[in-house]
Amino acid sequence: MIDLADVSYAYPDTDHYVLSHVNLKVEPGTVTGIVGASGSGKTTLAKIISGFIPHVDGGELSGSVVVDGATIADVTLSEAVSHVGLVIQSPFNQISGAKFTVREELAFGLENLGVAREEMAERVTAVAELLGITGLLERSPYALSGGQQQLVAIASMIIMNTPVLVMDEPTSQLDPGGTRMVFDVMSSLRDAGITLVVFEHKLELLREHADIVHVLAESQLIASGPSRAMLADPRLEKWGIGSTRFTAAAAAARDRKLLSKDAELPVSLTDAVPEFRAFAAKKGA
Amino acid sequence: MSTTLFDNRKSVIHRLNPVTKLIALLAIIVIVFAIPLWWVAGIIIVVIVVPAAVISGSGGRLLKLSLRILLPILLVLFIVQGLTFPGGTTVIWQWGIIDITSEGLLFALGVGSRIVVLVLASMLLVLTTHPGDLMSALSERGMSPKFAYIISSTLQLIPAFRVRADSILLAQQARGLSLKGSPFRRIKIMLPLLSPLVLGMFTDVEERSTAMEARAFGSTAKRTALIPVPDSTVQNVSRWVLIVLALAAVATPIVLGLL
Amino acid sequence: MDVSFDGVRYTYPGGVEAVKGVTLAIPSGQRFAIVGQNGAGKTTLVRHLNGIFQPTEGTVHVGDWTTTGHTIAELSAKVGYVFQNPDEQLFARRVIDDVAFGPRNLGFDLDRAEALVAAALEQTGLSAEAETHPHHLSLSERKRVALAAVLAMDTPIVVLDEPTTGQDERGVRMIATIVEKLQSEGRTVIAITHDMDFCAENFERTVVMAQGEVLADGAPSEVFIQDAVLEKARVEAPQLARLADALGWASRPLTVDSFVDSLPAHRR
Amino acid sequence: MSSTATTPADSKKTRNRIFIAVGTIIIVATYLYLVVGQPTDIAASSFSQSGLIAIAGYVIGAILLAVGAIHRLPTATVAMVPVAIALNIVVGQLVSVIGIPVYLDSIGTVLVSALAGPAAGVVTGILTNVIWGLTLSPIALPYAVVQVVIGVMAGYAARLGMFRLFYLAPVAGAVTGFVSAIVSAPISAFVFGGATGGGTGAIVGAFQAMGNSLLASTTLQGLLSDPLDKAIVFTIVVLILAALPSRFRQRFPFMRQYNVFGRKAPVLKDATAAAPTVES
Repeated sequence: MIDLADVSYAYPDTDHYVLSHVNLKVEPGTVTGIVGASGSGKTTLAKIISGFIPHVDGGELSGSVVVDGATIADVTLSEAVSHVGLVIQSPFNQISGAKFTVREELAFGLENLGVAREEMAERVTAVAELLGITGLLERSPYALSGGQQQLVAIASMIIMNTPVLVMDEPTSQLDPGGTRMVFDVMSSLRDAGITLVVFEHKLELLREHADIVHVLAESQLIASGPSRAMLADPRLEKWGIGSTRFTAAAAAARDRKLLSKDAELPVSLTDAVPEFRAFAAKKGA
Repeated sequence: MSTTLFDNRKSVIHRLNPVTKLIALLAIIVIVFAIPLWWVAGIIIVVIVVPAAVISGSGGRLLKLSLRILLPILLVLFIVQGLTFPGGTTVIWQWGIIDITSEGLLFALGVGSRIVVLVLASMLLVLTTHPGDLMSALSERGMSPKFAYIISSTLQLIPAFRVRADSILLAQQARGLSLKGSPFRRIKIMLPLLSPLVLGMFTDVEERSTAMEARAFGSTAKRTALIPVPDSTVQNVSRWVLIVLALAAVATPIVLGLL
Repeated sequence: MDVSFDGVRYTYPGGVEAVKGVTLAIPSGQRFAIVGQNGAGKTTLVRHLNGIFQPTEGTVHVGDWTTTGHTIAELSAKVGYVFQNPDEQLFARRVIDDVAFGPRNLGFDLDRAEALVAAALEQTGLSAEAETHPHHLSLSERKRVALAAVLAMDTPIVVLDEPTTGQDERGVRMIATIVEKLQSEGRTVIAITHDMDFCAENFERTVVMAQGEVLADGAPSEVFIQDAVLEKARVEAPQLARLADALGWASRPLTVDSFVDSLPAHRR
Repeated sequence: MSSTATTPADSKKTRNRIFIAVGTIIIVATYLYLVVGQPTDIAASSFSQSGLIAIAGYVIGAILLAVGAIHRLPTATVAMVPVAIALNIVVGQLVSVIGIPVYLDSIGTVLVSALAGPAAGVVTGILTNVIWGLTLSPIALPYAVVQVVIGVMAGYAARLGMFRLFYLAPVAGAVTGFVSAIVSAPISAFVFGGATGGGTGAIVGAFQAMGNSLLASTTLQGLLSDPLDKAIVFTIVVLILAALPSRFRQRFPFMRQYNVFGRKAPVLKDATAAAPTVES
């Protein structure tokens, strides 16, 4: 669904490569998580996948970017955005402001494309239902909580019917309640057949919702693997990403020979409970 | 959540097609300026503006808001022109070196009556028309969607801008910035206040434009609208009648030789 | 410097009562954290400390001052407040000038100001960026500039509003180190946070707020065991406390070490 | 923000050029008609007709200019205009509350003109007054043309490099203020009879008492305040430009093309090799 081959990029007027020789393959209908320390180039990569680099930001991009069958560099931005949608960090900036109710806000993109009225109405209803925001449709987009606003922002992209959706730290400005809302929506989107790429640093939630995790460090996608194995990888410390306390506790227990060396390290609560249950069930040494 | 003066009610006036109201406003303005008789403005106020305001239910707010704008202007107009109108010869009241001329007062009456119509009628339009509806209606008639975007989003941005300005003021005071002092000092403290405001809002622009592009704002397709703007044949006919009336008003003084 | 809230209520001009009778005494040198959902009244409460809000009812004491009757600028000599959004305060063309803004406003002499600014940049890991334009830095770095700007004011009380949001692992650790250092210098640290692990590992006292009221007050180990309170405040316990709960333990270890230490005891 | 955004078809380009040309001609013609064919002031009837011509000519001209200009703006600029308008209005209101004898209600317009060129300035200018009319007072609407003039002049000042040196900006501002005073005078005179506010009305009265015509009086009154106001505005804008991070400034093709701010600031993160120590 997404195929980045040997992609390197430098912003305009700089000779410093933010990304160099990046390779990424994403299977359709999966949730891919990308983690990286601050300043590792997450936003840049998000913009490359979604076509804003090179179409808007310019700069020097080499390698090939193919998303949903389209070679991004060869199509116009308008075409690129019909293949892949981008949800930015701040819902405040994602909302157009041109509309005074959530219902019209959701339709903004479809109006721009000239979609017929009946079809727009249907798609608005369907998307609102999918994200559970039907009750907000008549409210002002600016009178919502941060979490609700982010759901509206995501809905406003989903309605564009792009098969691929890129989310750049969609929960960074939300409280734990809002964060849960957004992550739960990711799973329903995957069930609806959308391919998701999520840039995040909330490791426990990423473990629960992502299929594959890639690590962005030293201007490359330096490692990847299934979410549990990757997020429990001790090298994440070195790359400035850290680990959950579940992983840290299990690793410490392993060091003290309380857990078996072969046991896979847990990342989330759900991973951890069986590991430690098994330990408790074993007879004392 | 926006800064508009829109007074949300369900009257007939509120439900009119915004373009009908806009054309009515323009016709009224053309008529009062084209026919230079103060009582024409008076008749328009009594026969059109006041009844419309009463029907809309926004009359109270209209009166309050318009008075606040009009009172200082009218006061200055009558005093200044009454006293200093260049063509004034007939002195009707004198006190020391101050004379008030009837020509001056008549001139002020003429100008003042037109200003009153201008303010009352446009205020009524603003009070009874949601800006979003006005934009949809104009877009339907071919106005660039960029205008609609800019106007609507500015209206919603201004409150956010104010909130941000307040936070900045607090944040800098919390860093020991004192607001007291000489006028020169007060100008100097503008920098730590204005600079984060401008920087923050303008750097947001990059994200906002990215989000807009992602939602096909750059598309060249013919736009559609989710919610149709209500219209009727009666309104369509009235719009043409209003346009004809306005043109007639422009012709009247020439025909009657008033010029 | 001691701080106390005495029966503080605050009603916004719009009529919303955000703080409904809070009484708390925070002794000098304490590391004190407030947790709770957005809208629980946390920020409104702590903004009373530097006079941004004056209580509708009750009093707020900072040292021997009552905040009523003192301006924000006056209180800034005692209470340093790091706002959540750094972009609402950074204005200078160089990081170093922004950090020096506070000490200059407080009228420190040049030598002292220079020393404080250098120390603050050092602690926040920004010494190498002193000459950079703040807006050429990442958000997490800008947040640290805002923190440095307050550290350089050398106030006996430091308030941190959501210090860890947008920070990566390295940034969170740096902030934890700063909290510890501030306490070792005898300064009071008051933090609002959504990051329960950060709270559990770095603060000696935690208050849970919901709907303008204090629901629980005590050491994190005492607070994060009160499931009913956490539920009511919609606060999730720290990761290890949740794990201990799921494993059916009676205690709630909060650090990796204490968790692993109590592992053998829970073997059947 | 590159030129690849949307390139309108050539026929549209021609149409937009015609809009801009006709709009400009109408505005100039309106002013000349009102000044040259100035009514005698005593015949109130022709005076009122002049009011109509002033409003109609200026409003139609401004709308044509804005319509012609808006099609040239890429999305990135369109997204910036609301911020600039909000800046105009919030600062303008703040100043009127404080009661300083200047307006400072065009900082956003001038800033946008400097960053993105005259077309962007024109759109910002006219829509500022439309929004002022929608939110505060309809009195602002007839004056939309004045902000248009400010946008155009500031944009060309930027192209000519007036923002490269700190002392040139206020000069360009004063010139802009001079032109905007001249352009706005017929509105103040023929539509509002010189009475747009307490202080300004009194000054108009004083000039009239000295034997000037109403139009001459409103022109003189404008010349007393506008050049100073715009000189301050341009100076503030130059200070803001200086405070903006170079990376942000470089994002605007107009800024790069005409080298608006002068020295080409390095875009690379300033290499701070030497260990910095505090220097005041």
